[in-house]
Amino acid sequence: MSLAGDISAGTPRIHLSKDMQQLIYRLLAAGLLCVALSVATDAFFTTNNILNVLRQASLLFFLASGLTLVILTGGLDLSVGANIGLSACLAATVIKATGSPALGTLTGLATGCAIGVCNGLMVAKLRIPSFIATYGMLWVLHGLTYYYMAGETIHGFPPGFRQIGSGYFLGIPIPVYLMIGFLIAGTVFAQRTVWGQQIYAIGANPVAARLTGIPVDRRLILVYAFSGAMAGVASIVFLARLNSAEGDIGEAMTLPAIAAVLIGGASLFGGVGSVFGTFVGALILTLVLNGMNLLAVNSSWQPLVTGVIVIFAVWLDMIGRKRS
Amino acid sequence: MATTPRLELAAPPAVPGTPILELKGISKTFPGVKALDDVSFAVWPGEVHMLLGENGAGKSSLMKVLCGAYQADAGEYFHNGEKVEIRSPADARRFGIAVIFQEFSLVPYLDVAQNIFLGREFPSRIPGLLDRRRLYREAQKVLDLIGLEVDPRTKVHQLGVAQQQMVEIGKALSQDARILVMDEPTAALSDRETERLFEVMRQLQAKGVALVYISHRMAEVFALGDRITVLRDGKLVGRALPGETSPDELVRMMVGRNVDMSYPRRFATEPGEVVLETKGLSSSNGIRDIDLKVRAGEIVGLCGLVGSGRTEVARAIFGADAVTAGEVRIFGKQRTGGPDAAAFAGVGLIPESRKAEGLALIRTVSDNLAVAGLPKLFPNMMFSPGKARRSAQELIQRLRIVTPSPNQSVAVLSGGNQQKVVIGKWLAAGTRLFIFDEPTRGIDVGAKSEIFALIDQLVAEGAAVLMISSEQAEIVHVCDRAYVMRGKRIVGELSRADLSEENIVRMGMHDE
Amino acid sequence: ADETIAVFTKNQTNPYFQTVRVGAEAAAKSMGAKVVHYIPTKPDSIPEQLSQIEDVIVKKPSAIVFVPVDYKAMVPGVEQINDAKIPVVNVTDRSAGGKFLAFVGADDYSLGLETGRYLLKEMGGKGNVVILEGVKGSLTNIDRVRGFTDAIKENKDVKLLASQPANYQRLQGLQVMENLMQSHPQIDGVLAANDAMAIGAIEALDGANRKAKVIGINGTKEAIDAIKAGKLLASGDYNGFVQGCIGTMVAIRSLRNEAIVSEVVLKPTVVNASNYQPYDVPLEARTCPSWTDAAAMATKTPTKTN
Amino acid sequence: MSDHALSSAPGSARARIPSVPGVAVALVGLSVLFAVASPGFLTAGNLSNILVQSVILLLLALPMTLIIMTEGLDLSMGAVLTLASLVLALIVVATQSLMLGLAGALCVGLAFGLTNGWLVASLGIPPFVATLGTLGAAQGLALIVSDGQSVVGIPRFVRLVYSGEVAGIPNPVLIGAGFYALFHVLLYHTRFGTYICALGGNREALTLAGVKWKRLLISVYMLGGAMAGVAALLMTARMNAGHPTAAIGMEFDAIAAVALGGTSFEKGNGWIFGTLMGVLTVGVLRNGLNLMAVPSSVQVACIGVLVIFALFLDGMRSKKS
Ligand SMILES: Nc1ncnc2c1ncn2[C@@H]1O[C@H](COP(=O)(O)OP(=O)(O)OP(=O)(O)O)[C@@H](O)[C@H]1O
Ligand SMILES: Nc1ncnc2c1ncn2[C@@H]1O[C@H](COP(=O)(O)OP(=O)(O)OP(=O)(O)O)[C@@H](O)[C@H]1O
Ligand SMILES: O[C@@H]1[C@@H](O)[C@H](O)OC[C@H]1O
Ligand SMILES: [Mg+2]
Ligand SMILES: [Mg+2]
Repeated sequence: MSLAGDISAGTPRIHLSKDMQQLIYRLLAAGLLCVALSVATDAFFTTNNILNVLRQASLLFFLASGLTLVILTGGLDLSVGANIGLSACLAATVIKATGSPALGTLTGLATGCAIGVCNGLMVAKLRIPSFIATYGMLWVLHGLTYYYMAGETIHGFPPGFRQIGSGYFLGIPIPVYLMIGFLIAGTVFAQRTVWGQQIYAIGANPVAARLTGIPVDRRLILVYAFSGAMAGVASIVFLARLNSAEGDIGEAMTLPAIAAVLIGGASLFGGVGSVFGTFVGALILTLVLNGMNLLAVNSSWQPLVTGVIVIFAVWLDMIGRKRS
Repeated sequence: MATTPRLELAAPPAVPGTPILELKGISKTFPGVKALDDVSFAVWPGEVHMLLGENGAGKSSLMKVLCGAYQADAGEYFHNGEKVEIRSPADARRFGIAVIFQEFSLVPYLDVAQNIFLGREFPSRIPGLLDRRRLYREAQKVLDLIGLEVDPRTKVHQLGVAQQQMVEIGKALSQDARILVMDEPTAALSDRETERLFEVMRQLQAKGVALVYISHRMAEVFALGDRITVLRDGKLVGRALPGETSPDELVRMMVGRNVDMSYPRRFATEPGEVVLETKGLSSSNGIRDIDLKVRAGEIVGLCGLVGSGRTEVARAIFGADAVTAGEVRIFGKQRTGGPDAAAFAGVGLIPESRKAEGLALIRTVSDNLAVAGLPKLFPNMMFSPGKARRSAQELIQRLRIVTPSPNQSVAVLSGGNQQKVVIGKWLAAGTRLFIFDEPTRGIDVGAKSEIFALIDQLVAEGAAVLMISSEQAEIVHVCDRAYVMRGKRIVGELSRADLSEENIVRMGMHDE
Repeated sequence: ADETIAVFTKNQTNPYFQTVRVGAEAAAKSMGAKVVHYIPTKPDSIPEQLSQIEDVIVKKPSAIVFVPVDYKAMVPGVEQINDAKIPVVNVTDRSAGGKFLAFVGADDYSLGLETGRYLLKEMGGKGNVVILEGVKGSLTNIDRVRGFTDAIKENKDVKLLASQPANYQRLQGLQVMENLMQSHPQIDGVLAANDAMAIGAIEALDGANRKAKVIGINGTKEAIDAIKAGKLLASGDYNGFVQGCIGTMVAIRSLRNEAIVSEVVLKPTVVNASNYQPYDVPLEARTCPSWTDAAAMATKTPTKTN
Repeated sequence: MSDHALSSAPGSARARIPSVPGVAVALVGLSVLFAVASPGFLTAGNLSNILVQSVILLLLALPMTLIIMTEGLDLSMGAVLTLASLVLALIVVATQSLMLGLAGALCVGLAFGLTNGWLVASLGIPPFVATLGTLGAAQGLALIVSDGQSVVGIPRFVRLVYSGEVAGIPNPVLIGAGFYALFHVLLYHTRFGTYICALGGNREALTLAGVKWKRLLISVYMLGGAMAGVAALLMTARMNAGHPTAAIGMEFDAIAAVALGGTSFEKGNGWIFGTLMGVLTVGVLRNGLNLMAVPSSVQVACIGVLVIFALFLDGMRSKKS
């Protein structure tokens, strides 16, 4: 803490924007975890394990990055996990039926995106609170998926396709490249485009945004579509990584994805947060799990430890924010 | 500041004994701003003490310190000459201090009565429960006192700005305060409510209540004030008695220079092309059959009483409310779609409620100033914070917005400076038709004349302006013509020659 | 005849219960009865299954085939069924209370034990192993893991490196395995409490170019494919299809006053490269055992018939 | 989670259009539908079924309404219920005393409520994150105290709490009705209720009115915890056991019921009767679909459609005004 404090207090010429200062505290939380783990086990700080952590974080990040934009507008998308399930199952079916991973990938992305558009329309046009619209969507998607899959799984995909999930390039897992790509794209989109600025403005005050001439409805549909599409991306990487599709494939990821966004400093009330923050949030959650496995923490204790660390990470961040 | 004429600080006007409340040496610093710098202030029973100053001078801050909402960094309190501590609003209440805050402190989903008595609920005979009958009875009394005709069971979010302001007033009055602070209470009110409020103030005064009154309306200062204190940049710059000073002198004290309050402008001799035209416009919000025209180079006023439907006209033109009949033409083209389409066509709306409708409070000054002009500033859709900040910086200078930096959160700006930000954001958007809904609400005299100069400049450059104001004097001073509304319709038009306060009132009140 | 049999299973996500349901349908179809399924919308939800029991009692089906989502917590529900005088057969998880016509199942402990023993034998009785646990708190998990650990205890030269939860989930199986490989450079065997986690673990091993023998549980289609491909060593199965068949047959036969059995505990089958063929058939194409065969599997018969 | 109620600026929400809230339409509509479509539906036994089945959810949804009104959320409720139920079961098994067991469950609930409230009010941690953390903690503790196993051997008399009746009315219904009345009074007839509305609507106003809102906010979360403790009693009695996953995820059902009932996540705008209707709507839907033997996957989709539909009606209404 004192380190970051010194940077902002002692060297006034380096002007750090508020967002940057907050990011530093968030990174610090992640850093602390890393230091603690390095001390606790030799297995942690190895190239292999770092890549391993990054690859695991990537799946969570795909989901959470789209969700970040939704949360920036003051909304929530509870359907992302269920979206992965349906998108993955349909993509898998198409790959199996046509033998074309490209068509399958397209199906997964299109399904994810279409679900997102439906969410967006419900929120923007029908004025259904996003929590409810996407919670309802979650159930609808589960129903469709369960009905479609009838308790079966689809597995076994072409090796070329599987590279997306399990391949390496220059010794670094492909999903990590994808993650970095989306991290940059997402950050540029949110911070450096007119649409991104408008999304922040909508989250900060939707009424004012509308009266300022921002096409609020279209932007809302855009962010939900984006969130859906990112679930589609996640579903494809899932498929490629797991070599198998089943109905409840992404179910366990919705809450962690939301948690990653919030640990990353976003506010559910909108207007605050960043894609990079979300990346750090996803990293923190993944590190906790990784650490517990490395240290072989008794399974009964794992939820407890996770809960406490999540709270602690956010609390550290709060202190940082108060200081800056 | 040596050039500034200063009133004699050392010789305060004759006082009627011990002040009921006295603050000495108050200082208060916010990050980047010294809001109050060694300010002393006293108020005596039965007087109306006017507190004046530019936007951001520290008036509201001083009052918040006075009522315990802010903790002063330094300073002392004396109540009836006795040294006391005021650390919280609860402490202040014990000394009989009540405040009408500039920013509303109402709870939207509680009703009028619950808001008035928030924190002072009446217990019923059954322990733990509330006496609701008494609540509504007492609330009705308060409403009668202030002349607000609404059901005390109405949730306040359903009220308009003016009515909310009246509830806020009722809330403070109901506390039977010995010291009542009123921070720009009339900013949102029309003449009728204002008259009523003044009447109540006179009654309170007669009962020996000490009133502190903050206003940017010079007329009120001289009509009501018994004593005047002026702040500038967080410092006490002068004290005066209304009988011994003049508006010009006060303004000089407040802003440190001469300000021309006559808002001189060259009225449009030959109007340009028709920028806005409505024909038989009716909207989902109740206005009917509105026909009006605004040409380039013109400032057209829209006046009438509160509730006459002016805001609705503005919203319908801007596409914020659905048009149910008739049409709106901008530069001859029929406008369809929502506010985004209107903005694209070159229309800008400066809404009446800056906090709720005008600003993203959690964002910075720079963000807020850029937001309307984004597509214009960044035609290739890529945003550059540097460019946005430079553009903001320019606007900050042009509008003389008081803020430590463009990166300051707009929430902590003074009310007047916030209003300037709302206006400023449309300047970056290349707007050709400006619709101002109460543009000078809560703005200091200096800023007011600047804003009028700005509006004048805008029309001189060929923009068209439709201006709503409850201050008829303003309409009369600056408008080329005006429409008068009553009961959601336009009931008449006044040419420059006929434009007078009497005519506005006569048309607007006609059959009441 | 037009008997309606209400079949209760735990969830619609685990392929195992699909095999039970298809078995029940096959039996009912061949005997001319009708099946209606009741599955909690939220997987394994205790309150929801209790509610479904209450709702079903209103409709009075002829008989019930019942897989409790929890063998202890569902006892009050079973008692309600008993009070409503609806005959009920217990399938898969043995209920801790209530009156049943019969129990048809296998037990998770011996399933874990047998499958675990098979793995350890294939490993030559020595080496390092890890366990991937299912959902903590679920009965199947407790018993399977107990079976695994007992099997490990029988082999002094086998070292249990870690036992970590992956919640019966494929992705978690994969990620937990990846993490475990970081701290354990040598892992020779993986005991996964279900197939999904086992297959996740195989993906993790493949990804890291490491080799280990892996076993799962449930004998799902995917597991069979993996066995065929030589990636999965074995999967323990306790024949959900047959359980569904026999359970339903018992229910219908009792309604028709035909002879029934009161307990069938199937021997767990360790499906491996040498015996997978009967499992490599689509569910719909399988047929129920004849009653004679079924009766031959009985471990208990009723002392007195109704 | 703003509702994007773009037209609700203070100056524009004028007329109050009296119309029936979506949840009421859904509740009545579904009831009529099932009454016609399924003969068993309108029997006294079945209606009592629906009420009894709805009670545990109601006990969570009531305090959840208040918590949401403060612009908060409690994701830990289901896990706290589960933990409290286990603790209750363990104590009852050990001491044979229901009162001690209940006291234990309430203590667990209050302790978690206090923690949640403290994290949210004093440390300023966003409620979603704070209660997500305590959700993990409660879940972990539930596994630890039970070692992942059901706790059984609970004396029969505990079951009576759930299965017994007074004057022909099932105990759970009486308990549910009692707590509903309590919350109604609490929200509309006490200071506490007024302040809850203000906590979400304008905290600043409370401070200026001299009310210490932090303590208040903490007590709202403690109320949530305590109700989870009460619900734990019914849950334990219903299962005659404690189970480490018994009520996992139930908080989402409660939140959905509250939202279905028309309470919004902003500005302290809540409606306790709406919550009751929301809970019953879900109960009627599940019961009716079961009676009609609708396949589980279709049931799942129906729940989604219903939730959307009810709020869609509300959205239409607010759009018109
Ligand atoms: N909570 C706060 N945090 C930071 N700065 C503040 C805060 N409140 C006020 N300020 C700053 O203190 C200065 C004085 O503000 P104040 O609101 O007292 O002005 P004012 O005289 O009431 O102006 P106006 O006439 O516009 O209402 C301003 O520069 C303002 O930006
Ligand atoms: N007869 C009335 N008496 C008091 N208040 C009224 C009356 N009619 C309307 N109001 C309220 O006054 C507020 C402002 O009215 P409205 O916006 O319709 O008219 P306006 O001419 O734009 O007024 P303003 O001067 O506030 O801009 C509204 O909230 C409305 O509910
Ligand atoms: O995975 C299944 C488990 O959940 C169930 O309880 O028993 C059969 C198993 O195969
Ligand atoms: Mg002020
Ligand atoms: Mg108006």
